[in-house]
Amino acid sequence: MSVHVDQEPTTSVPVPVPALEVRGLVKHYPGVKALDGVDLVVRQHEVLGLAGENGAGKSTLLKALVGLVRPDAGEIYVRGEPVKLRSVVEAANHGIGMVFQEQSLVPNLTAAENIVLGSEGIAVRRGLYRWNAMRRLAQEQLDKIGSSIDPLARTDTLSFADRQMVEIAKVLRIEERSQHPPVIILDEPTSVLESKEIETLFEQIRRLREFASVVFVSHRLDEVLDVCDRVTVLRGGQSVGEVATAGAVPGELHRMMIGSSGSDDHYHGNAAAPVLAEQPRLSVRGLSGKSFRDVDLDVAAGEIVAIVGVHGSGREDVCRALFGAEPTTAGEILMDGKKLELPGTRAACAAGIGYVPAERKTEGMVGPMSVAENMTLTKQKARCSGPLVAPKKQATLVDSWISRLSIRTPGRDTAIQRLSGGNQQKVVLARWLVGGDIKLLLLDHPTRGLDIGARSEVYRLMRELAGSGVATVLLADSLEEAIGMADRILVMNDGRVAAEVACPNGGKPSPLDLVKEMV
Amino acid sequence: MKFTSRPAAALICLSLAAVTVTGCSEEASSGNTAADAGKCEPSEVKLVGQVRNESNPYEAAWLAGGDTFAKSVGLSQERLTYGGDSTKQQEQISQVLAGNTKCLVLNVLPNGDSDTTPIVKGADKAGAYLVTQWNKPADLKPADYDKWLSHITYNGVESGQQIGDALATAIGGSGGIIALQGVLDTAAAKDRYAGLEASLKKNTGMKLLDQQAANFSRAEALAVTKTLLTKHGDKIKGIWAANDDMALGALEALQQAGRAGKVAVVGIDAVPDALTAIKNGSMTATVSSDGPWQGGIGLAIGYCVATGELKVADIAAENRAFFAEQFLISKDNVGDFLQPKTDPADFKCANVFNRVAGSLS
Amino acid sequence: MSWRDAGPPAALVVIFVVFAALSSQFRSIDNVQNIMDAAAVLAVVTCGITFVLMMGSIDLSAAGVMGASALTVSLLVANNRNDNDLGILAIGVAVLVGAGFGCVSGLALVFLKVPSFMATLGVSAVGLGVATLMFAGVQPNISDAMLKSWAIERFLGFSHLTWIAAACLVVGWLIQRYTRLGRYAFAIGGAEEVLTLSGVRVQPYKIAVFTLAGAFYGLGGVMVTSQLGAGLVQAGDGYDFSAITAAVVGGTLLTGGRGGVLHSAVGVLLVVVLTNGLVQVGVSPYWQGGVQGLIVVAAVAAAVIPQRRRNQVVK
Amino acid sequence: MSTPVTTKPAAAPATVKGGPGPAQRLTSYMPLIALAVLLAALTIADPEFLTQRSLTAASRTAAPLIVLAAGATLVVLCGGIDLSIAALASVSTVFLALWLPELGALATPAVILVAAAIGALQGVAHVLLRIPSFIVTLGGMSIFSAVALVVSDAGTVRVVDDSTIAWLDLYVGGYVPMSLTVAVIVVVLISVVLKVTPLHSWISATGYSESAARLAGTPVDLVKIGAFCVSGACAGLAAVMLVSRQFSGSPTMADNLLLPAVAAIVVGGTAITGGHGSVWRSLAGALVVTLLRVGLPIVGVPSAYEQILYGAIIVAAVALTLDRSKVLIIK
Repeated sequence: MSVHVDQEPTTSVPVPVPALEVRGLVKHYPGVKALDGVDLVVRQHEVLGLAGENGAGKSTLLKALVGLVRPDAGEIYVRGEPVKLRSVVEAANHGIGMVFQEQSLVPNLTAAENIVLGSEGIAVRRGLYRWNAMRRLAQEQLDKIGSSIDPLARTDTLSFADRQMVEIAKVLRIEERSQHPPVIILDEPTSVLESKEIETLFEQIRRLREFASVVFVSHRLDEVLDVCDRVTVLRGGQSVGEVATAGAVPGELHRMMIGSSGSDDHYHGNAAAPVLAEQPRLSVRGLSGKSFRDVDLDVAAGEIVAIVGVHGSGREDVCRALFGAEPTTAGEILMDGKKLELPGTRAACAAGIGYVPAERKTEGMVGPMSVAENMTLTKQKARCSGPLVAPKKQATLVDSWISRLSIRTPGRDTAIQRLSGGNQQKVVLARWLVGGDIKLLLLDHPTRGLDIGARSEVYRLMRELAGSGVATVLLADSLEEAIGMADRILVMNDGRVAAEVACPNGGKPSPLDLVKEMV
Repeated sequence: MKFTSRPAAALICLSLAAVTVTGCSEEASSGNTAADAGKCEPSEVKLVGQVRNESNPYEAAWLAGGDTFAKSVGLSQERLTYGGDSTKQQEQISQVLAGNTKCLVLNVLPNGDSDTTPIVKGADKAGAYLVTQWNKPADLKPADYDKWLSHITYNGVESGQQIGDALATAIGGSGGIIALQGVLDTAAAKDRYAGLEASLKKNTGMKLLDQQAANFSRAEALAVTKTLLTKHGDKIKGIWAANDDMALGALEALQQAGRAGKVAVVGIDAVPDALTAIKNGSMTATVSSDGPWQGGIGLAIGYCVATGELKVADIAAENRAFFAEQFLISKDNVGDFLQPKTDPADFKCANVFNRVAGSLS
Repeated sequence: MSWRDAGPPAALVVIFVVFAALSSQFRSIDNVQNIMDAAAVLAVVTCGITFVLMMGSIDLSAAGVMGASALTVSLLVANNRNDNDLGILAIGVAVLVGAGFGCVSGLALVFLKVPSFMATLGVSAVGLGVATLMFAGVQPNISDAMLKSWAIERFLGFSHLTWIAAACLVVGWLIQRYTRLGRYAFAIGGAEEVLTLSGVRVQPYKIAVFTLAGAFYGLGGVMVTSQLGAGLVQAGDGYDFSAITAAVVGGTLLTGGRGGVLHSAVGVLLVVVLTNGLVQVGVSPYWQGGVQGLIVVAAVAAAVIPQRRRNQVVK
Repeated sequence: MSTPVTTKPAAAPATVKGGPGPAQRLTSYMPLIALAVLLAALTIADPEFLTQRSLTAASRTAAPLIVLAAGATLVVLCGGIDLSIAALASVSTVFLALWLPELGALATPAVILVAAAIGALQGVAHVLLRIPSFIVTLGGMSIFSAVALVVSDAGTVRVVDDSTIAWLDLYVGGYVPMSLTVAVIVVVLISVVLKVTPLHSWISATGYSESAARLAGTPVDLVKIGAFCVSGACAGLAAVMLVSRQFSGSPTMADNLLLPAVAAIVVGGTAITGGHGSVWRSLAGALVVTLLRVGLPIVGVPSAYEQILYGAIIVAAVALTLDRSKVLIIK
């Protein structure tokens, strides 16, 4: 722990009691210590920023604050009173509400219903809906944040940004549950908003401060500094520092987030220089699809190319299109100079393309199936002799990869869902390696939700693979990750490639260079 | 999650293979060959009555008749119902036959003609006394079997014709009629319809406008009749139904269409509701078939043979498959049938063939 | 109402026009009355099942529940089996019996965690058994004037049953639109987890939805009894699958969260018009079921094809 | 689209230890336990029920149901459902009865092949048109019934010369019905093939998480079509068994086996949502259901109570055998 915030005893403070206080919160997950004694103070009528790398424990902390996660140790105080938060409702009753990063609205209900859901108040009397009252109620909430959405529009017809507004309007209703000023938590609210919308949101946040406390979480440090009064930095499940935003610069925050050792340690140590062959291994020309247009992309064997862009930039869809999981309308994909037809994922697998999806739990792995089965799911030939599964061959193969990637598992027959996130991800990666014919790896947020140790192992693995001649397309979790890992970076904006930035060792661009192309 | 471990699976495979390879396939040892006819004590006899379901008045009355007979000889009847499901009927029969078949008496209503074959074969192999009713393929004859004592049915052609004629009279000799058929795959439905065709030939003024299957069901008859009523409108002067349940459904349809009393309706079976309808004039005619008697008589024949009071060899050939007596019931004679009465004397071994009205050709 | 919701009504119009062109009998007033009468019971049953389908569950208990309620009502109104003559009260009791069975399905789903497919299948068997018990060998014929008049008396050309069905649809629509129960049923089908996250306890609503559906089946059983003039164990035969068919054809998704009572009403009309039309134009009764099956598949395919995606999960 | 926030970290126990706990092991043997308890209860109700002859008859009865359930289990394991099996079996009995006079011994494989092809066709419709399997097979159910009615002219087709299928009515070793032997061979065959080939992985992956399976390059579409194809073939085989037992084919012969077959699968503990389960479980489930179907009336339960008991026991059995740790939301 480098910088620690001193906790004043709450009893003897002349200043008002903090709206929310967390002391020594601990939460273990199998193999991961998500929270390792976090302390946090949210004062009344302030906007507190929460910064930290992925895996620093932000989302676990937030979930603990709204009763979705029960901490193993530590206390939570609301206005000085110790509380146990066992559900979202209890948290709401204490005046704590959260706008979820992954939206939590019922898609087939109207915006108004979503806003009042769970605490309909006057909108429902004796089980009967009073639509007018509900519309008024919802309109009031929307007016508070200055949104002009029609309250009776179905939620799934709204844009992502509008849904975010609905979500904020919904959370603000906790005011009515508690006579005290509420604490509103905003988890990555800006990730999909356009700059104008972000500005509106910030106005809302500043307005919220009049009657509430706000916890604001964002990747974008400039935003955090812009809108917050104070920032608490998390690292490795601990609070490592606190910064008043007046006069602070992003660099300072960033150093605190990644620790004294600096970011380079995670990413670098690029042993092998890219093998720049005559022709690139993957060559994409004019690829167009539903959410992207005219994408050109070359990846050489041994090269790591990162694609960066905000949510909605289309980079995920490009990645899936390269794997045949998303239809394309125009353009061609060349692999080692040969044209590739990708009607489906099978063809991509056969062509030596591998894909690690961002949603590991639902798309990357099959939870109840064993490590061995998950690892050999794609390259069945590797464990078969003829059409039959050869149990011995499979055992040898799987065990060798378990030890090569140092996957911590009780055994190859353990269900993969019992492993920690990092080990799960290694199994998913191994799936593409066991065949020995991998040419191109598409990594969609491969380190999402992993702790630092696991992440650096994944980085090491990526390096090794690149070293062995595998071409890699990386959709990084953070700009820093992209800069650290990539040899070249493509910036995508609104479905097009906006810029291409060389990223050699020793000549790395700064995140700000990229950001200006992104928005 | 494996349900069986690999060794267990292997073991099963092996043993199966072994069994198959040795190829010792053979016929199952058939039941109690020693159980000669007439060796049973009355108390040893096991009586089983099987019909489609108890939720149908006619068949419920059948089972009640069986109970009455069983009580009269100090036994009880095991009641089986198979819900009109051929598969389930076979399953039940084979399960019953797998029990003690020495003095087993079965009185069965097969679901369809084709269901009779496996029942007869099964009972014969197991050595149980069997009486079937209503349905059997024409070429399957009780006389060819030892333990299939008799097949009882009503002359469907005759009854179909009788009510057809009654209908013709009721509509004044000319006009359109519609016909509601029963389950097509039953001898009863086919014979009755043949009777109607004969009647149509005879009463040339009567025109068949349409015929649809309503599967002996009141609800289906209601729906079909309603549709046909709109299709043919006032041209319909009479409705011929292959059983009373359908006739009653047709009556409801007429009532709903506001044409009650203007269209003559005939049926077969003489269920209580139909008799009431005939009495109050809303229905024209039906033909008696006596459910309680059928339920009792099948058991009675079996019982008599099992206890030795009657010898299979002594049963006259024409009594091995016969038509039972039936009567056309119209408003004139409905009073005689309103109170169903089972005469215990009918079930005396000497009288079991009293109601034979003719041999099945 | 999006353009997708317009599909089934458009199909209804097209099918109606085609049959009307093919058969002059089909377009007669009598036949339109006949179609509406034939649709009455199915409409009530489908109305109930729609709420269950909206939640993403399934309900196969209609046949058994209807049988039990048919026997209940026929034994409680004036009849030939006993001296009861409860009149309208008997109908209330029968509907309550239906609701009771529905409640049992819901309880089995929520507390025993038995998938609704199996829970309702079991309840259906129990319902048929209870009905057979009450039947006890003698068919109860009803002589209650009011109940009998439902199927016979007409108001503005349609039988009372048709008006009752229409009223049920209105009530169903009001429930769907204006009650917490209806909206939550809709929401449970949309995103059950979100409801939990918003602090809504979904279990009571699930039980209530099954209970409501059961009440509709109970009324359906009463209506069949009125039509047939007698209480039949088989009163609900076939209504389970045809109600699901009608709801699905109308645009309710089996996965829940889409559709509603009005959709189902259109679906019911589609199915009934089709059945009636096929008879009227003289299609062999053997083919009628097959044609219906084809049309169901085609209807769903037409609804699904515009939004096909790669990598989409279809169960 | 809004994605719900997962509230629970996917059932991750703190200590990572291999092997299922005792409770879980018990759940996986539940179908057998249910079978034993039911048999015991029937024996108590009527001691004559537990005789070799009676059990032989019951197992012969169970054979078609086992085959039907085993085939449909594959579809359920893939996450779908096949409501057409019974109607397909019915139409197959008609085909078989019609073809036997001409084709003789070849009629049996011909019928199974045709049924398999029809099953595969449904699979193709499901996969290509992206229609839920419930709807495809519901439609299939009515279409097959219609075809059966038309082909047979709504009547029963009698089999006069059943010599080529009579072998199914023999008894192995005098006690074990041949049809049961064939049914068990089918179950063994399916489970062995699944076990020794990648198919098991593919089917489970498809059933547990179709999108993950697809992104892993699993031939999801082919696996599903294959499952429907096997399901169809099993329906065809069940039809052969029925014809050999009834000496006839009829357009509605197997129709009443649909719900028992689905019940057998679920009572066996196979999750109706897919992924978790096995054909062995369906074998046990089919025996349970058969005992309920024929056992209850035979031991003298009146028909009304028989239905009530059947309903209650089925629900209870599912409540017991379902492994809820594998299924998160129960619809």
